[in-house]
Amino acid sequence: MPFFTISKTILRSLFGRPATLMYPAVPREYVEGSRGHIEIAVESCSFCSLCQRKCPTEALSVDRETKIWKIDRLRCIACNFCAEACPKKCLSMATGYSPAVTSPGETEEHHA
Amino acid sequence: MDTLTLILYVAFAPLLGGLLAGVDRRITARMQGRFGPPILQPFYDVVKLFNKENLVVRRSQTVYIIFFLAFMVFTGGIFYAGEDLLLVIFSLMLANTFLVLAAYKGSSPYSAIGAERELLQIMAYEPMVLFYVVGIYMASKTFYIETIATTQHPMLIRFLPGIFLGFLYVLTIKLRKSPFDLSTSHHGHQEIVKGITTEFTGPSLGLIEITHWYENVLLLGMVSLFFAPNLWLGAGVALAIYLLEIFIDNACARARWQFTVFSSWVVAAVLGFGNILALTLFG
Amino acid sequence: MQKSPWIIHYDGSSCNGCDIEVLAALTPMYDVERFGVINTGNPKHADIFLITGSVNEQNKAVIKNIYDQMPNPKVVMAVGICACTGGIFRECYNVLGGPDKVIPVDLYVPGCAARPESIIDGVVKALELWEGKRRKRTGRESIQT
Amino acid sequence: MIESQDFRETTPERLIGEVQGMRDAGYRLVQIGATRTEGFEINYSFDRNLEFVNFKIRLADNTEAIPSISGVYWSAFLYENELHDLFGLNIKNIHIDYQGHFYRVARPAAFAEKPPPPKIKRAVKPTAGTEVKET
Amino acid sequence: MRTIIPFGPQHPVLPEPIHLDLVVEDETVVDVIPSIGFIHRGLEKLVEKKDFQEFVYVAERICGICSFIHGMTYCHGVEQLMKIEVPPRAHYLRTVWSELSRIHSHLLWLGLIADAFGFESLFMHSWRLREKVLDIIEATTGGRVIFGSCKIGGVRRDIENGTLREIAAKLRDYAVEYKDLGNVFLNDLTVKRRLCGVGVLSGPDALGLGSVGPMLRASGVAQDMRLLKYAAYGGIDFAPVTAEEGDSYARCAVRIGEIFQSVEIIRQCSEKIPGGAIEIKVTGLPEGEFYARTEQPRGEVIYYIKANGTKNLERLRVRTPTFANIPPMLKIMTGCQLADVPVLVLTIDPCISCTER
Repeated sequence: MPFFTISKTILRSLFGRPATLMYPAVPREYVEGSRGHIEIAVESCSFCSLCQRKCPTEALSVDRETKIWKIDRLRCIACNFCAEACPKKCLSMATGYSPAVTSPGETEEHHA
Repeated sequence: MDTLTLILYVAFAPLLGGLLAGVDRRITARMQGRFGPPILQPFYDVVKLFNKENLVVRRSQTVYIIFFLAFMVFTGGIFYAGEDLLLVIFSLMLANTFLVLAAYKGSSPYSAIGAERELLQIMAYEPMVLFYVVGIYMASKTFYIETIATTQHPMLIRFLPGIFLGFLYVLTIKLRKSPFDLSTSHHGHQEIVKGITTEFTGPSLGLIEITHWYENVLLLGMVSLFFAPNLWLGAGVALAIYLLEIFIDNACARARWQFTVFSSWVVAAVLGFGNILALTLFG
Repeated sequence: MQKSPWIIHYDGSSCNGCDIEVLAALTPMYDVERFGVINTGNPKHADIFLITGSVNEQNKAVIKNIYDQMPNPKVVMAVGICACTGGIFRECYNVLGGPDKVIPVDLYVPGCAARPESIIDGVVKALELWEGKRRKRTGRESIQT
Repeated sequence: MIESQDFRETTPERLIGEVQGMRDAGYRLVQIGATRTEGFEINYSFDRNLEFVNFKIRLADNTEAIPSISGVYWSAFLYENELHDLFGLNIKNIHIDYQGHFYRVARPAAFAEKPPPPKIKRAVKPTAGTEVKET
Repeated sequence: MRTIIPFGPQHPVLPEPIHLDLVVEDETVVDVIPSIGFIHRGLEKLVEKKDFQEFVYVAERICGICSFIHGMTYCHGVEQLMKIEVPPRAHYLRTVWSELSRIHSHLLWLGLIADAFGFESLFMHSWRLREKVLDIIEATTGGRVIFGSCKIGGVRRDIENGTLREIAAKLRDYAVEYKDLGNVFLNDLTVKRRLCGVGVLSGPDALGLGSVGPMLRASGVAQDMRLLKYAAYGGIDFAPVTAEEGDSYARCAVRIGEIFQSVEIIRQCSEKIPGGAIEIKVTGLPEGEFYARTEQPRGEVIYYIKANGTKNLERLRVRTPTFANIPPMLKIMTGCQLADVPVLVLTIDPCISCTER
């Protein structure tokens, strides 16, 4: 029938369960390996600043003197390039994005 | 049918209309595989709109919108008070004209085209609406709604099946449902943005929304008239028809204006006029 | 609590990733209409201005224009890294930076591309900001009258 | 499989004739693109059933007049306006000439600028960006 | 009455800013004047600042819909210049991801075109199905729209053979739903009224105007860059999907056909994929010039890469399918109905961020 060809689909949807995941009432379970945000195990960091040089968006800054590793979350594109480059393997990609903020330019600091 | 129903209509039609809109949005969402908004969402929307700034292009816009609302309430009022059906039809048309005028005042190309399309829609459904009045008169021998609704006689639908179906066809236009949501639509993705309502903000838009609730309740009342004097059955059928319209809305692409106008006229000619012809010949 | 955020979405100069995620947030899996969100596409009806991508020479005026057409109170939400800081295109010669170079931005949602979950969180947060602005506005009006 | 790369040299004077020949032979215009070298290079690419042909014009600078091929391939007007706006190339008689309003850019003819010398930051990169971890 | 209607750059039907000035007589469009540049970033010039390996990240972000194929084409071009032999397994993985992105892109397009002709529920259902493909993509690459799984010399992530077969089986199940959806697009009368005979482009016209991809194939020209046998397409058995009518309906039919074709290609890949490494070490620097051509969901994409033996490329030029499809779009829009404008704009499957780069 050339009319209402979508009937089957919409009626099945009407009486079935909606496909909605109900986030945020139901927290999202991310699949393993989903690229969300970079985490650092700062105690094993050698502050070699290789990650800083590899970062395509200059989101990272490493200070060898003061032993501070900084990230600007509003710059990070979660490309995983730093984690791949890290010689100490102290950077890792975690699932889930960092939350929304109301003011830009705040960096997150990690002290050794 | 008296002043009581009039008061009930003026007071409760927005509530019923808003609730219907809420149910509509929920069912639509479910048909689309979504969870959908709360049933009371239309009310939240309107409350929000009244909290917004009213940006107007010309001040007369708001005046026209107030007239639109006032005439719609008047139209519904005389319908539910059981007055003259002819008056209902013509003042309904007048109310819609005010909306068109308000949109023309918006002086943006989108609202101008929206207004133009609204006029085309009026042109499309008006013949069928006129047949509706004539048919009801021929079957009941009166224009007075109160008499039609309360006198004991066989149900009108037995004489007017063609007009009933034809009226359903144009009801899709009046309820602004797909495939005939040309001038504006509830799902805003349209080539003319929001069409006729593009240039209204905040409170004005809220008034338009409330007017549509009044209008929808009036239209469903007109459907239930086919089942007079069994008005409870009529109300039930009207609700079922509303559900059917939601289904149609979700199962069709938007038509072009040519198809809307010509198909409505063909429907009016075949079903409406045919029905009247049959009544004249065999009635 | 505000329950009816209508959004308008404008694609600054994003790569499309965030745009389709904004649209995806409207579709069955994420369904932001649960919170009353409608994607109006009409600045005059909108409460939340959702910008993806950075600002360049040509769309600067467009963004300003849309912002000016929105009735108060309104909230501006920058979605995605490009809209927050210019992202990977920051160094491009035609990119000025995030939309905060042109209009005041209230909320920054990170992600490349921003996930629908982030966008939902952002909208929920934007609602609180909107409510604050509404209170401030009605407060100001009552002082004036 | 490596696709064959067929580059042919031509000059602004011979261009229209060559392009007309391609059109007559049933080729499709694939793209027109320019490169900033010491001077400028313009590439005209054509395709016929995956057979890929390029014509290259070398110019000393971007003031030299080049005839538009939009009379032969109507769709060339997009590419030619782009070349004008981004490279400042002087293309004559474009079918639909935007007069430099095709792209509104922060810096006119930015692509005509010579690339800056590599930044210091990149120069000190330990392995010059060629190190790839084995998995 | 002649009026000029500004269509875009902000418009509800199009998520992207394209600006058209429509000269309208009542409801008929008599002339169309496009203006572009709303997304122009000038990213081709970034090659001067980013080294050629890092640039993969930029290439992927030229467009968020065909992201993977952009990255892959860039890698393909550089690899050809540097004469790098990419391991066959990496080629197969690239093919799988290309086809997954084709499925998701075509489902996205089906949703958008449904939205353009006012069929909201069809839009929702198309995107519901698309989410399932995105889940597969996220599970295998870690990203929903920006895959980030391609690199020069191979790929970043492996998919186990078992997982690949599971994906193929899953897609076969989804194909049943795609069929239901395709049935609505191809057989529903209200939809057909909006698509049949709208925006007709003949085969010779399509070639003459330089159109590419489904736009060209819908006019009866069987041209598909995958026949160039890049990545693993040499080992895959497939033929371009074509249609004869050249109208919007034909373009819709071609894209629906390609969804099933992609499902089939992924099945073949899951059976034929060889073992071995997924990347090789890249040494040296690129030199020379090369045109890399691949088939995106929207058609042929061209990467012109010119390198001079330094870390930074001398020139990168990207000619995207939408750019090539704009002239035919202008052609078919002249004389159309105002109501058909969104449909016609969408039938070329516009991707403006690709176009303007």
